[in-house]
Amino acid sequence: MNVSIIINIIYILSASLFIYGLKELSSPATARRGNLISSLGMFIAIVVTLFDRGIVEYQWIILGIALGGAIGAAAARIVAMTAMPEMVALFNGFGGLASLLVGWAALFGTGVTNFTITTIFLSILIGGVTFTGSLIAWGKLSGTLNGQPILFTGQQIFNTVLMAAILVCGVLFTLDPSNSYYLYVIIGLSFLFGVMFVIPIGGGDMPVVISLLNSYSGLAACAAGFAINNILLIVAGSLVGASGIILTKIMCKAMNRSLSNVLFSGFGSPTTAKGLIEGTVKPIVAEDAYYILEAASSVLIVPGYGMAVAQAQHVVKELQELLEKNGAEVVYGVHPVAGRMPGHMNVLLAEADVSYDVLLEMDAVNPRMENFDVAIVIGANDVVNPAAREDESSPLYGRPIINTDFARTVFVLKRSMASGFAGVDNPLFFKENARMLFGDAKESISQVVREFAN
Amino acid sequence: MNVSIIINIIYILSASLFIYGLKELSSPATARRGNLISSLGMFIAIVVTLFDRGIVEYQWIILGIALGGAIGAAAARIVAMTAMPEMVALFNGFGGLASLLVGWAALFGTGVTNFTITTIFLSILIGGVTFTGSLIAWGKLSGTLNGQPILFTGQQIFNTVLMAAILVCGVLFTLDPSNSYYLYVIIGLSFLFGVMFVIPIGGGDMPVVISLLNSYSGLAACAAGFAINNILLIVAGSLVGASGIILTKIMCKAMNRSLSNVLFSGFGSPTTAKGLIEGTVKPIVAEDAYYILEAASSVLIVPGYGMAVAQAQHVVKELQELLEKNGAEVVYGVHPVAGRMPGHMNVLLAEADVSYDVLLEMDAVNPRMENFDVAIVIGANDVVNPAAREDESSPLYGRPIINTDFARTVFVLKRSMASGFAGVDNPLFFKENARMLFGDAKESISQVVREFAN
Amino acid sequence: MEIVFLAFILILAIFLGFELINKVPATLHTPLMSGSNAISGITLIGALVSAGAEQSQMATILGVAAVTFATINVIGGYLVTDRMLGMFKKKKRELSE
Amino acid sequence: MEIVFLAFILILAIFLGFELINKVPATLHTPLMSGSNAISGITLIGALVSAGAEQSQMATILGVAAVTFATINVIGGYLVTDRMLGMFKKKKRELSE
Amino acid sequence: MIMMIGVPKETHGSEKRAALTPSDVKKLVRLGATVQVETGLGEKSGIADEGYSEAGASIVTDRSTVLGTSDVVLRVRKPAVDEIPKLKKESVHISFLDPFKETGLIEEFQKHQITAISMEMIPRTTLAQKMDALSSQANLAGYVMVIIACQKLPSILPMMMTPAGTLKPATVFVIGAGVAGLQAIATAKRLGAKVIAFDTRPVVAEQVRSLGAKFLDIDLGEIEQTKDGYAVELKPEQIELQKEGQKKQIAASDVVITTAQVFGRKPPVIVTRDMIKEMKKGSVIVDMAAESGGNVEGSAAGETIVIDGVTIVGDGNWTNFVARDASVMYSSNLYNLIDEFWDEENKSLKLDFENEILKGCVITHGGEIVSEMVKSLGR
Amino acid sequence: MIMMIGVPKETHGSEKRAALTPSDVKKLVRLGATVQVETGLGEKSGIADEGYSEAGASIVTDRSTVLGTSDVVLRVRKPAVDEIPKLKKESVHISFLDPFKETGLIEEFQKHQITAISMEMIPRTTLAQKMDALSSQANLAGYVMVIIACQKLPSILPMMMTPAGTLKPATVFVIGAGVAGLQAIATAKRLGAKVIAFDTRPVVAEQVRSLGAKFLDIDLGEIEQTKDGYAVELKPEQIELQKEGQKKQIAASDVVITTAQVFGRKPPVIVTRDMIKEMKKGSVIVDMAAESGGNVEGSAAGETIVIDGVTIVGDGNWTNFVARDASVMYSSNLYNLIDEFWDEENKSLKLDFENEILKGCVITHGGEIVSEMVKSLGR
Ligand SMILES: NC(=O)c1ccc[n+]([C@@H]2O[C@H](COP(=O)([O-])OP(=O)(O)OC[C@H]3O[C@@H](n4cnc5c(N)ncnc54)[C@H](OP(=O)(O)O)[C@@H]3O)[C@@H](O)[C@H]2O)c1
Ligand SMILES: NC(=O)c1ccc[n+]([C@@H]2O[C@H](COP(=O)([O-])OP(=O)(O)OC[C@H]3O[C@@H](n4cnc5c(N)ncnc54)[C@H](OP(=O)(O)O)[C@@H]3O)[C@@H](O)[C@H]2O)c1
Ligand SMILES: NC(=O)c1ccc[n+]([C@@H]2O[C@H](COP(=O)([O-])OP(=O)(O)OC[C@H]3O[C@@H](n4cnc5c(N)ncnc54)[C@H](O)[C@@H]3O)[C@@H](O)[C@H]2O)c1
Ligand SMILES: NC(=O)c1ccc[n+]([C@@H]2O[C@H](COP(=O)([O-])OP(=O)(O)OC[C@H]3O[C@@H](n4cnc5c(N)ncnc54)[C@H](O)[C@@H]3O)[C@@H](O)[C@H]2O)c1
Repeated sequence: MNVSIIINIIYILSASLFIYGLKELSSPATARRGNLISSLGMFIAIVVTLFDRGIVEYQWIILGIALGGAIGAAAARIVAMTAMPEMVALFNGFGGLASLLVGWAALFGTGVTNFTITTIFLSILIGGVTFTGSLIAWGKLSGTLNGQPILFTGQQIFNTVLMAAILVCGVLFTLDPSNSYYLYVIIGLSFLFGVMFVIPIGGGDMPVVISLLNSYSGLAACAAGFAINNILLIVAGSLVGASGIILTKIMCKAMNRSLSNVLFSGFGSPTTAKGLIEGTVKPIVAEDAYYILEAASSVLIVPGYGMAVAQAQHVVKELQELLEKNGAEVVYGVHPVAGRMPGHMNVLLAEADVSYDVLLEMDAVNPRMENFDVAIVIGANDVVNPAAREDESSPLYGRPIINTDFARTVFVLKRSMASGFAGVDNPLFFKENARMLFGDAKESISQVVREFAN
Repeated sequence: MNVSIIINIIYILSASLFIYGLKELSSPATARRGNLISSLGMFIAIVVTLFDRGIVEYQWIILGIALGGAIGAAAARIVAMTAMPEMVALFNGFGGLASLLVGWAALFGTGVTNFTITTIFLSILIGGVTFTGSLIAWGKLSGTLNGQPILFTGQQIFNTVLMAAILVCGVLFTLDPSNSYYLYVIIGLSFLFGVMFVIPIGGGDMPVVISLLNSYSGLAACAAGFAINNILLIVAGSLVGASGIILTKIMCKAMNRSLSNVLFSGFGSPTTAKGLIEGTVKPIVAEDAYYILEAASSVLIVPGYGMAVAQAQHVVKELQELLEKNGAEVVYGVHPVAGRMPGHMNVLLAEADVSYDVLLEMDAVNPRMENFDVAIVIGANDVVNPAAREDESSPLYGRPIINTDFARTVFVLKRSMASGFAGVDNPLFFKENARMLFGDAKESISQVVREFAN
Repeated sequence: MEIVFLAFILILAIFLGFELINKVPATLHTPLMSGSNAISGITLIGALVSAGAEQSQMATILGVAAVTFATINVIGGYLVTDRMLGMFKKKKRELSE
Repeated sequence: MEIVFLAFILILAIFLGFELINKVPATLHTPLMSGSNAISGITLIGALVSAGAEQSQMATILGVAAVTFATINVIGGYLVTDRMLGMFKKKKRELSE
Repeated sequence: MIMMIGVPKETHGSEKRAALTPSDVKKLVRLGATVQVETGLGEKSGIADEGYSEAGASIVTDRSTVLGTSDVVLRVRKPAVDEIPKLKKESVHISFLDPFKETGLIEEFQKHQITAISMEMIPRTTLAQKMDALSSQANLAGYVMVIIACQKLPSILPMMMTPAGTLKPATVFVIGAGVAGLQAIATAKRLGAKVIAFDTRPVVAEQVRSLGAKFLDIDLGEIEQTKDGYAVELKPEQIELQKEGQKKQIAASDVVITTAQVFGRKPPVIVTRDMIKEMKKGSVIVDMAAESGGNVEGSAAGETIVIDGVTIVGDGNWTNFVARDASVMYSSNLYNLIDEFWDEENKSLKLDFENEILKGCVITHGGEIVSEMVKSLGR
Repeated sequence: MIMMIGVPKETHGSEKRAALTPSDVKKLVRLGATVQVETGLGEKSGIADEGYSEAGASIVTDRSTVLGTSDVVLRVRKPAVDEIPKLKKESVHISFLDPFKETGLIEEFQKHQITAISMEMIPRTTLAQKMDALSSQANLAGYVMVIIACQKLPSILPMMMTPAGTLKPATVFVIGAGVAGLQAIATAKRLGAKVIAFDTRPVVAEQVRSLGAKFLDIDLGEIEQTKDGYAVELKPEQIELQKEGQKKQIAASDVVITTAQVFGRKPPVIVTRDMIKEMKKGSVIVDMAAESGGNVEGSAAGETIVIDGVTIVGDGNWTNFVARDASVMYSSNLYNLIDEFWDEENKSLKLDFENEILKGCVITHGGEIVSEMVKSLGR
């Protein structure tokens, strides 16, 4: 058996490690190990490649690796936890650029057929788009660029023309690969296209865009693999390409949006409510609520009239039991005027057989509010309205409330942004630590309960 | 492009169809279409193969296809619905045999290397095991053979020796492929091994065995693919091999058994309870209960003391709502002495806010019992004990009961086979249409409810 | 080199096979088994090549036998699966009416 | 013929990629993205070959640049992913203590 | 010969129940019997004479006619001794009888060759459950006792968190969780009280919990129950253990409901005066069996009294508070009894004295005491 | 100068509530007030004098001392007119007053320069909810009315499927689902009754359903409610529509509870004699406002009567049945009121007459009628 076969067998192993790693990455319990496994796959692939007969010059390679490794490691260490997404965007851009370069370099290789040229073109195009697209995404996320979507009249037409131009250049390039003029134009146009692709998208949607660009960089690697005839590049690239698209779709679903809506609507710009209330409303889906609850060790449930309307008491009890089984302490904070009659909440909670021991009065929960990991406000509104504390002009001013806004995280379960009995807006919904879980309370809690089950 | 490339491109298409078909086969909504897609893949693969340059003689092929097609079609049409599993076993056996023959035939091909010989050996071995193993499974299932596990002392040793013999022959054969003596011995031994593999397993476990053998026949095809250097055989064969193993594991899990327990324990023989009670206890898991409930259009819930003990009333209500949302009619049949005090069930069901309109008396549900698709007995026992109707010697004889055994299907939710207040055995559990969903009633129903959610 | 490709393909197909079957309701166990059994009749392709290749008489005989058996597997397998699933479908349709 | 094999491999890998990511909790979206981004740095392998093959100076320059960028992607990607997941792990462990 | 079933009005002043309801009259007529009822039978439970006549009974104004011409006489309470002679000879008389105490009455039945069936002696077997009037009435009593307690208590049972402060849920302690006790638990639980229960039979703990209430664990050593599900009498030292264990719970309770009974014996005294003293003013104790001695020291039969600021309800005859439903259930018990032993062919009652149920509940027949239990007591 | 708060005993015969409880005495003392209570204040609601003295109040035997030396006098019911002159001049008097009817009383307050605060006039704003005694008492009344209905009804509320037949759940129909009505709905629902409710204000439908009860839909055309959440009076033709719509429901109900009121007006008559005639014998009607006219034709103020076999409960003073809890809530309302207007520095009550709450509930001050509402009525 010759070296090439050995290398390829190792490549098979490496591909298996990537596959297995990806699989493990998609489940919380195994994610970290998955990442390790996948990096192991990468490591052996790199090492074995260095034995390739074709590689004769090592000094430059060592230099490149050392430089790149140092930069990458430093960046990964230094970056602030909150800045990770933009860092990923940057890395991704570099990956795309690398594919572009590999494709380009392949031009100088031996045995360049029509087919190879096509794949070279593809790897340059996709690599270029990924590169500039990722850079723009990085800029928008990090605040270097304005997060607002940039839209201008004729954008559609411009992009169509751009695409056509790329296509034409591609054909010309394939016909005459030695003419580097086309090559440069293609590189330039693909850079431009990457920019055009991302600017109309709002900063809030950048994670989706990055995920999509990540998928592209996989495809670029795949195309480069065809160009230099390397199976591992093809396998790993197409794995990333396909799984990236699925991930993108999943992310869109979690935001309750379609991919085309994300890409073409100019949505997703950070919004600010009018009036005194400041901040952004941050919706959350049941699945994510579950992940936070799952990690919580003390939970406060604040029921209100909406729990009664939804008749959600039974599922609330179920949630309580699941949280307790999960090791969390659960108490209810019952505001004296919650609901529409005195003792309204008591009637319902007794019906659901919630033990009296966990029903606490407002004055009992407020002093320890800071210690609750999560406060779940279930269809309550006025009784948790911080305007009663903060806003002298509010008709609620002076009324004691349950200060859920002081809890580490607050989930507010209601159907809309509508106000409660008193008809006043609620600044709680806009607080940094608040997450809105929209929908009928019974439905929402059932969903969370189901997440616990899975 | 030459013919071979075209053929192979069609093969890629065909493989994709197999993959997609398999995926669709695993979900109820799309299963039938999946089967169709997969058969389409098969069809184009066969047609395109006939264009293979290598194939020069068509008359024999036509004969073989016509004969095999006629037999297969006839068998598939004639077979009774209940005999399908054994028919699958038989088909599977033929598939194994075909792989064996293909492997054998490959011996006469050109370019037989060491590697090819090894794969030929594997395809013969696995094909042979699949063949006889499937035949035995067919015999046990159809009743042609005794369903009891056949165990004898020294079985382990015998099997070990057998395996060693096969291995030795394999090595000898690889070293001297022209010596057909080894070949015949290998065929014989693999047949014997197939028999030995299946006889210690009880008739009740045959479905699992068939699934495993199905996986083997995939592997045999895969090996044959290596032997004759055919990618499609490799892809399709390994797909079936791998997915078959997963399916086998899933089936074991559904029976609450491990694969090794199935294969080596001699368990799974049809059992008969002692005394008057006849039949087998058929456990069911929540997932399957869900599939039956999902298809039911009228459901009767019969609560008993166990519902009270489990405090399952709230989840029962939830199940009711889900069933109703699914379009089913749900009523409760409340036996006058269910529970431990008069009106016990009423107290609990009122707590869970079950509408009075759906609470029916025994005399209201019994006449229409035949029309209920499913009766769910939740922690009731004595009040649904048909011995009260059938068995004059029973202490319950003469007491009116809710005749859930007349419903199309009965689910009995309880923790064990224990008896109820009256301390007498319940023949209901052994009836043909009864399925036991073991576990705490609240847990069990929660699980079913979750299935509805997914 | 071919062997490398084949091995790659084998590995990928095996991984894919594992991934495809994730969660199958029990009602589908038998149809799925039967349907994938029909796919394993792909060995028919190999049989066709053997039977038609005119390598030797023995190979042809073996090939034809293989074709016959494999065809039984394929045709029977698909048809039986379809019958099973047909029953299933009908039950569901009844309900929705 | 090689192209057939490659195509087969491509198709299988794409199917596999689709199947692998079934249901990912939102907390894992970013790490998963980052982790698979690191894998897409596999282009480094290609870069190595280009850089080391001594085909032409241009190819070497391009190759070395590609190696540098790809390495940033690979090393940075894996490390960042690990950091993210590390946080996640810790939070869980805290709870169980 | 068609069987005549007669129902006289109840004579006991406070008794509001009727032994038979129109719907069961209808059923009896359908069986083939003739039914006559005394006028005004259902008045106190809200059933007019027309109800009966519409159902097919004849309304008779003369009480002695009802008594004297019926083959089967149905009533709720035991008859006055002086009414026995008025009964038709060899007729069947079905009612509560209190046979262990009423030896004079039994003798009179014997003398007049009446077949006397005692409803409290229906055995507690699975098959006899539908005729078990003790259970059906105890069940309603459980509900009634809680309603009465609510009415006497100067506070509410449920918890209420209101702008004017939080009202704690009342604590209800139920001693003896048989049929009545369980229903009391269920009712108090429904109203939102904190419910704790105790019983000497260990099997009851699970039943109490199945209603969502707490069970007070007191270790009394070994405890048995009879095959009929009745409790056996505790040894004196066990009673002491029980009292000790309950003391704290009683002091902490707003309502105590005692239903502890041992079949055929005087109920044990469980709540003593010093325990009452420890209770909050205004608390309520309901003593179910006050009329036959009671579980509470100082409780007065048929009366509600206040001791140390604690209201002690010993009214008894609980089901009269829900006379209509109580009549429905009792009447249904009687109908089920008759139906069980009805001879379809001859359209008459055919008592098979080998039957397990009749062996238990028939006290006298043909001038003899046939009940083994009553006999053994007589000796 | 330290503020003296005094609480005389209630004089009305049937009144069991106390205006102040020991725990609120404690709180007042903590504010810096001195509290004196007349001896025997809490007797009827189960609070001994010691309770008060332990909490820091002085027990005074002489009633005129309490009245004459207190800067603030607290009570439940309106005072007798002849007690006004005994009050300290310029003192504050807080109680229910019925200011629309008691013009004589108001004049007397004016004459003696008393600042009279009427608890029924506390506005129904969000901030005043904790002082709203009408609500706190109505809430308890809702519970009590159901308990009383249970006790009068000859059957049980919940459904019961038993060996002796099935008892159907009782149907409870609640007319007027304000504070009291909602609590009545909740309580009846808890007990397992089938509950239907009606109210003229459309917003109530959702509230009724949020308690798991049914709402009876009757189309009355346009309906409003005041900004305080009170109902407006219906037009005569609307009342007729309502009656028509409810007729069938009333006939089908075992218990009817009427709480329909329009603030400051005589309650509308909703249940008429012919409707009562259609009801089952033994059914129960509870007329919450019987004392001020009532919703039921023929209901007697303060009495329980039987018309056509239907028991009509018009007892009134409902919260006296749960006097202890009612006292707790009322007392807490009073404390919240004082606390709201307490001047920390001077340790005294400081009434700011521009305050929205006081604008509503202060009737007289400094010899003048200051309440706009009462004034507008006087003209
Ligand atoms: N307790 C009493 O005695 C009494 C009496 C009268 C008035 N009040 C007043 O009522 C208010 C009570 O406060 P609160 O916080 O309990 O209620 P609230 O302020 O009225 O808010 C209730 C919230 O529940 C949400 N909701 C309604 N139906 C829902 C459903 N099916 N699922 C999920 N959410 C639902 C509504 O938002 P969406 O529409 O967006 O879903 C609404 O904002 C206070 O202002 C109090 O003064 C109380
Ligand atoms: N209604 C009355 O007034 C009254 C009074 C006294 C006696 N009884 C008698 O009680 C009986 C009532 O009949 P029934 O059918 O209601 O009850 P049952 O015959 O006593 O059976 C109850 C069944 O529930 C199961 N169970 C217990 N806990 C459970 C849990 N947590 N989850 C799931 N299953 C659980 C038990 O089986 P596992 O242990 O296997 O789980 C048991 O077999 C009758 O015989 C009646 O005569 C009735
Ligand atoms: N087999 C049947 O079908 C059937 C029919 C009816 C009743 N039963 C069962 O019979 C049992 C008894 O019924 P009952 O209510 O008529 O009994 P009961 O009225 O004789 O006694 C009431 C309860 O008091 C308890 N008790 C006795 N001494 C006590 C003490 N010192 N302290 C505390 N509790 C004490 C008893 O255990 C019993 O639970 C019930 O559990 C019931 O389920 C069975
Ligand atoms: N803003 C607050 O914080 C606050 C405080 C207390 C009460 N409230 C609200 O005020 C409302 C009224 O309270 P209340 O109970 O004291 O009112 P109430 O006692 O004046 O009236 C009782 C009920 O009778 C109804 N009614 C009037 N005429 C009727 C008719 N013809 N038929 C049927 N029903 C009729 C009214 O709509 C009301 O619901 C309640 O809904 C309550 O929620 C609000």
